[in-house]
Amino acid sequence: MFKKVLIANRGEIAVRIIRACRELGLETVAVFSEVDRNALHVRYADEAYLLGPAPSRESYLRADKILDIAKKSGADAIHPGYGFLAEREDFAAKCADLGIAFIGPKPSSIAAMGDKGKARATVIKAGVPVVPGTEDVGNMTNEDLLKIAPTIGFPLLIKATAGGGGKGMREVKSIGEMPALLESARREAESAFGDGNVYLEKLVEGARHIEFQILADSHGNVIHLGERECSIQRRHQKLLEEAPSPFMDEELREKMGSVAVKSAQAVDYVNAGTIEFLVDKDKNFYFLEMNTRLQVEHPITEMITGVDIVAEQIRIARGRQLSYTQDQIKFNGHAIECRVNAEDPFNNFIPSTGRIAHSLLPTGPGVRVDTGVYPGFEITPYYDPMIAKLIVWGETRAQAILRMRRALEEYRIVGVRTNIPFHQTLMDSHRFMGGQFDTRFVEERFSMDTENASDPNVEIAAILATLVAHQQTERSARIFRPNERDTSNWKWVGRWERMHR
Amino acid sequence: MFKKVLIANRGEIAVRIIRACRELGLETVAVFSEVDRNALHVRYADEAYLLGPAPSRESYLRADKILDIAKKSGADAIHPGYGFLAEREDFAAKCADLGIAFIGPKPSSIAAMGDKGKARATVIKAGVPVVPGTEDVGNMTNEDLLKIAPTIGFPLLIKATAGGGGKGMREVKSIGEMPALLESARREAESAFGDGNVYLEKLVEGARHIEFQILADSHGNVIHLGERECSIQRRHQKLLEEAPSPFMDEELREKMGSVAVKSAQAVDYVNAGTIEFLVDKDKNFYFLEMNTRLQVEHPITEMITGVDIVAEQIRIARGRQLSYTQDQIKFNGHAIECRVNAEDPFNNFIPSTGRIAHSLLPTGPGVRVDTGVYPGFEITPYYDPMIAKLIVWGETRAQAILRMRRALEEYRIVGVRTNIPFHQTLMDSHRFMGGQFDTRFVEERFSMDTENASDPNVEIAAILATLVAHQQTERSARIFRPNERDTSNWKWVGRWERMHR
Amino acid sequence: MKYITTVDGKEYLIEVVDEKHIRVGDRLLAVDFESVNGQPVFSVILDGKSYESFISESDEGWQVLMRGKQYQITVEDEREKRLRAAAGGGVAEGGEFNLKAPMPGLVVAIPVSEGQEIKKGQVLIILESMKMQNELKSPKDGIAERIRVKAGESVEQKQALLSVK
Amino acid sequence: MKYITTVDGKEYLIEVVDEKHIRVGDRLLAVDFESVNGQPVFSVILDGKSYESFISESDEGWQVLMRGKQYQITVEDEREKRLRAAAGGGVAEGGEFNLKAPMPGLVVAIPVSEGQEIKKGQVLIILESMKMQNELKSPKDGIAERIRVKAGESVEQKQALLSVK
Repeated sequence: MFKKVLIANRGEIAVRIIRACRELGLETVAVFSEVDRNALHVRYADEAYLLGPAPSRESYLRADKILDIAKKSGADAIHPGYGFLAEREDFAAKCADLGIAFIGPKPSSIAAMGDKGKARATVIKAGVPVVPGTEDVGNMTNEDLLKIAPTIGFPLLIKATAGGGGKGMREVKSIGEMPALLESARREAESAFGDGNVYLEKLVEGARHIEFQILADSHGNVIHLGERECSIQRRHQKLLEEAPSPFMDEELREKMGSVAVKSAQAVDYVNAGTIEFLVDKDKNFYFLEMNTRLQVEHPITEMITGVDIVAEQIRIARGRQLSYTQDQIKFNGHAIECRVNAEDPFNNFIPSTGRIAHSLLPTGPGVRVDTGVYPGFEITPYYDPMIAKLIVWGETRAQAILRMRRALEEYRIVGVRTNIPFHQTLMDSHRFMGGQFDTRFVEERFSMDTENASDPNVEIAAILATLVAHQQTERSARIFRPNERDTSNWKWVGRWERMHR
Repeated sequence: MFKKVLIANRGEIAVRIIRACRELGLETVAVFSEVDRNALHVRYADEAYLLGPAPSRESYLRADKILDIAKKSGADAIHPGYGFLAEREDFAAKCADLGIAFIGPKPSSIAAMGDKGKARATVIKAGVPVVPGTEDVGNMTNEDLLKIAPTIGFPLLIKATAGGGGKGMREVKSIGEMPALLESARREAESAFGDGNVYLEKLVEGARHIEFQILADSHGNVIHLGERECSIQRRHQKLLEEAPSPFMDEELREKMGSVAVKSAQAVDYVNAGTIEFLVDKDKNFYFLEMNTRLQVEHPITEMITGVDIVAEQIRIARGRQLSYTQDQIKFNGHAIECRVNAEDPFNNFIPSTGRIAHSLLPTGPGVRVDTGVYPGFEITPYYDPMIAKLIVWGETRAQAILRMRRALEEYRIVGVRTNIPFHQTLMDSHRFMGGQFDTRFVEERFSMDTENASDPNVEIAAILATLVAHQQTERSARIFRPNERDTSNWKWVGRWERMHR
Repeated sequence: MKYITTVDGKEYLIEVVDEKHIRVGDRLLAVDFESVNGQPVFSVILDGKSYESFISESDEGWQVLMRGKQYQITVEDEREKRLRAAAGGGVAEGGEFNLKAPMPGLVVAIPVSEGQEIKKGQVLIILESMKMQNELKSPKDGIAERIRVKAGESVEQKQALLSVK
Repeated sequence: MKYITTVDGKEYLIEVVDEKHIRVGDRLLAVDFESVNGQPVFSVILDGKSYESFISESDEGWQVLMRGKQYQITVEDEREKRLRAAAGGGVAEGGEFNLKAPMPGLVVAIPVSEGQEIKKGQVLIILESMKMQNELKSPKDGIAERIRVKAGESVEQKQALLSVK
């Protein structure tokens, strides 16, 4: 039974894992890049070691250095979080070689599910329905793909075989635009995963993205913790998830849940994993892929089941039986997660960097925030733009939406732009409230543009801007009369500085 | 059905109530004193009105002004929170006269329970056991009390008839010290409640303070939401509460719960209230008092039952039926609340004031923080020292304790001293972990003193102090070479300021 | 002081009467205005209504972010307004487009070359930041000029990248 | 720079070797030391172990608050130590006790008068702050002197209240 866990990750998920370890009495080892010296996971861990410069491939992707640190610090387990090394078969295998418990699935399961082509083949054999597409494994040339494309039919998707999180994914409407899109997909996949291989998949229209959380122990027990609705996406990146799905019924849940369990069993799966499905409007469902790791959106499942998924992962990795049988999993209420990204929703969602100057977290009943940032922390361009997850629970979906609205309104982050206003607009959308959306909703039927004509706050905004402009004018007028030290020392020094720089 | 709620309170409870209103789609009106202009409840409410200068009796206790503001703003309901006007019969009555819904019990119930003497008499009639003490109602002279004291027996308690929260309460060990203690109890009661009347009560030794949460609607339905263990106190002020009580068994819960319901029914109670009991080591229990308002520690009950007590209060005040029957109330897991006070646990718990310079809230699974402060906010000496409530939930009591430990360790507040280290020491106490404590535990069998001999962190602390001292020496040496502007602008201006003041 | 404040073409006449009062059109309003903790977050109580907003200045004027909506606002005092009117009014349209890096990042590719004809919406530069590849497009037709960066180069926020004339 | 650092009578010899190293006794340790956001909160990584602590200076030296415990620490460099030793060593004991207000508040009562004999633990002043009445007691026997406040008066933090000689 291991006692010290190295967390091979950063940001909110590293903090989340440290918390679970601490609550289980396990020691924790953080690793960090040069720009992350003051990151929360470094501050919270029992030990912390520098990996290298900021770029991931010189720090968080350096499996060799991470394993050295594990040895040096005496860590006898590694939790990879998500992203970075989480789905790297070779890394999991090396851990095993060194006698370090990898808190995740066996290398063979990662391999079987990690290559999307192989994964499809495996689950097809187990009788699980898949989206029509290229069945061949990797290494297909552009010529091959262009030849096969018309047999699958348009629109279709180019997807990275090593992929995840929408990276290297492109939608193709016609054969004409396909060559250019193949190029850019391969380039992005190469840069993100070091592997430019892609495959094709039919685009299921009006589809929902619904996934099932799986837990499997090394004693052959496999259970599912119900579904998560993840159709609110932009550029194939999830933005909001909820559990349960407003689209789900008890019969479909049971059917998909048992297929999910079957998929996991098909690769002898152990630990936590997620089976992603596409569900069309007639409730036909297709296996999409399996994520062989902890998922960003795991907290919403925790909120409605009461299961601590990270604690359960650790338990499984220690060789223990699952704490729950399928019968003991009960769903209570409704949970929603908004991913708070450092990006400007009013300016084409471009990433935003800078130092967090001020932050006020929403708190109170039914609200959970998972974050790795705090006032004074610098958001750099090197990593994922997600800086926090805002999760709420309510007795019903309507209550959860109302609670999310008030939590979003309370959340203040100054120093970087965030997509909080996007989520606020979404919470006010009638289609979202009515549960009427699919994976194309945000891109095709949603807009941040507000109709000012009927907005009673336009005048208020005009007044506020005027007051700030007026204050600024007054202040600059006063700068030239420094003897009137009528304001606080602090302000005065501020002015002094402005005059002299 | 009212639509706009005035919150006649400040701090975390005003924020808590605003949140509930917002989630129910109700408009909110805040009131504030001059020092609270930037308080969170002012920032979060839809409307906000100045009451007057900082001292409570010129602001939050000014019932007349608050009612004027209600009329002016069109608020058709008032939530009093706890403290201030929450248990003032006359205020509740005036609301009724003006057609404003008072979100709390009827004036007659407040009156019946507000005077502790009357309350005892009322529940005795209903067959509820009480602690032996003076049965007379108010206005007893010191001579009367000194005469009766020996018949009750020592040790005994002097308590304020208008009291609550331990104010005006004194413990008397012998007749000799009683005159002086009567004086100081009356003085404190006079100052806190404008009423210097006191009464006597036998001190039950080895007692636990256990209370039951009651909900009653105007249709005659009364239910209880189980108990809260509140024995961790200092100077009769609760510091930590948990639910369920580790001392409770199912049989006792049912017995006490039905007595609690009976006590509420004895005064025709409507809305949320709490029946406080003393329970001796043999599980005999005695009615202590009823708090006819929302309780500070209500969140722990919310965590284990899933009931939103403030939302339920509003529902009741709107004349609706309770959302739950007694059978539907299920208890799930264990919750603990630590009251975070601005006071120095290493210096006799003296209050601490100042500006919050930095704050980092614990978050993540199972953690809830209810607070009214934020970085930049000034803690003034005018009000209660409680600045936040840290609440955790765990599947078991042990898990909740471990989670509270990690949450306390994460919590950073810079600018005022807090009692967080007290709670950390408590979480490490074997007696607390074993559930072996009574209301005297903190004062008599608990110490903040650490044994440094066996503490591996002494050397670390020595190193840290040395590094800070060294840095300071280096910095002051550099002040006299201001041309070397080798550090950030900000630091440089800071030094400039130090040189010139 | 009197201001002419414009949101989406609609003008508001706002007079700051004194520290506690403003006049909007002909309505006099009580105002209590505070910045929160020295941040560009402002709390205002206007005749009892409480609002909070994040306000920043950009080249185009003031941006007010409030309750999930963003407003683009220009504030001019009477003198400025007169001056602008005298100068003929209106902001210059068309002209050159100078592409600046919207965030720090790595230039992945520059699919255009100097002198090339550009269509509105055409990708000018692909910039990688926060693990995402961002396509920076031209807002107008024109000719690509003054390409100042190379693929593989790191750029700072607001760094000039190229122009479309 | 070498320091003699004392906690509860125990001395530690700590040398700051350079920006990245310290020597404690004869052990050389790698140190990475940062203040968090310019606050008196310090993060230190000592040979891989990560600690965080709130550190403040008081009249009695340094207060280090770490993992729920508080340490009272004095740090002297070699020169200071020599000077103190030459001066005869030891901090002056006994002497006068000057009661200062530990927090801002309202003086409720002063149950002693000038010239009165005081026992250790006797209540000198009752101060109300944050709705609580706080009894300020004498840490020593002596005579009450220089009572500078009256009942009903508001006092600032650290304001001198009275002395016990």
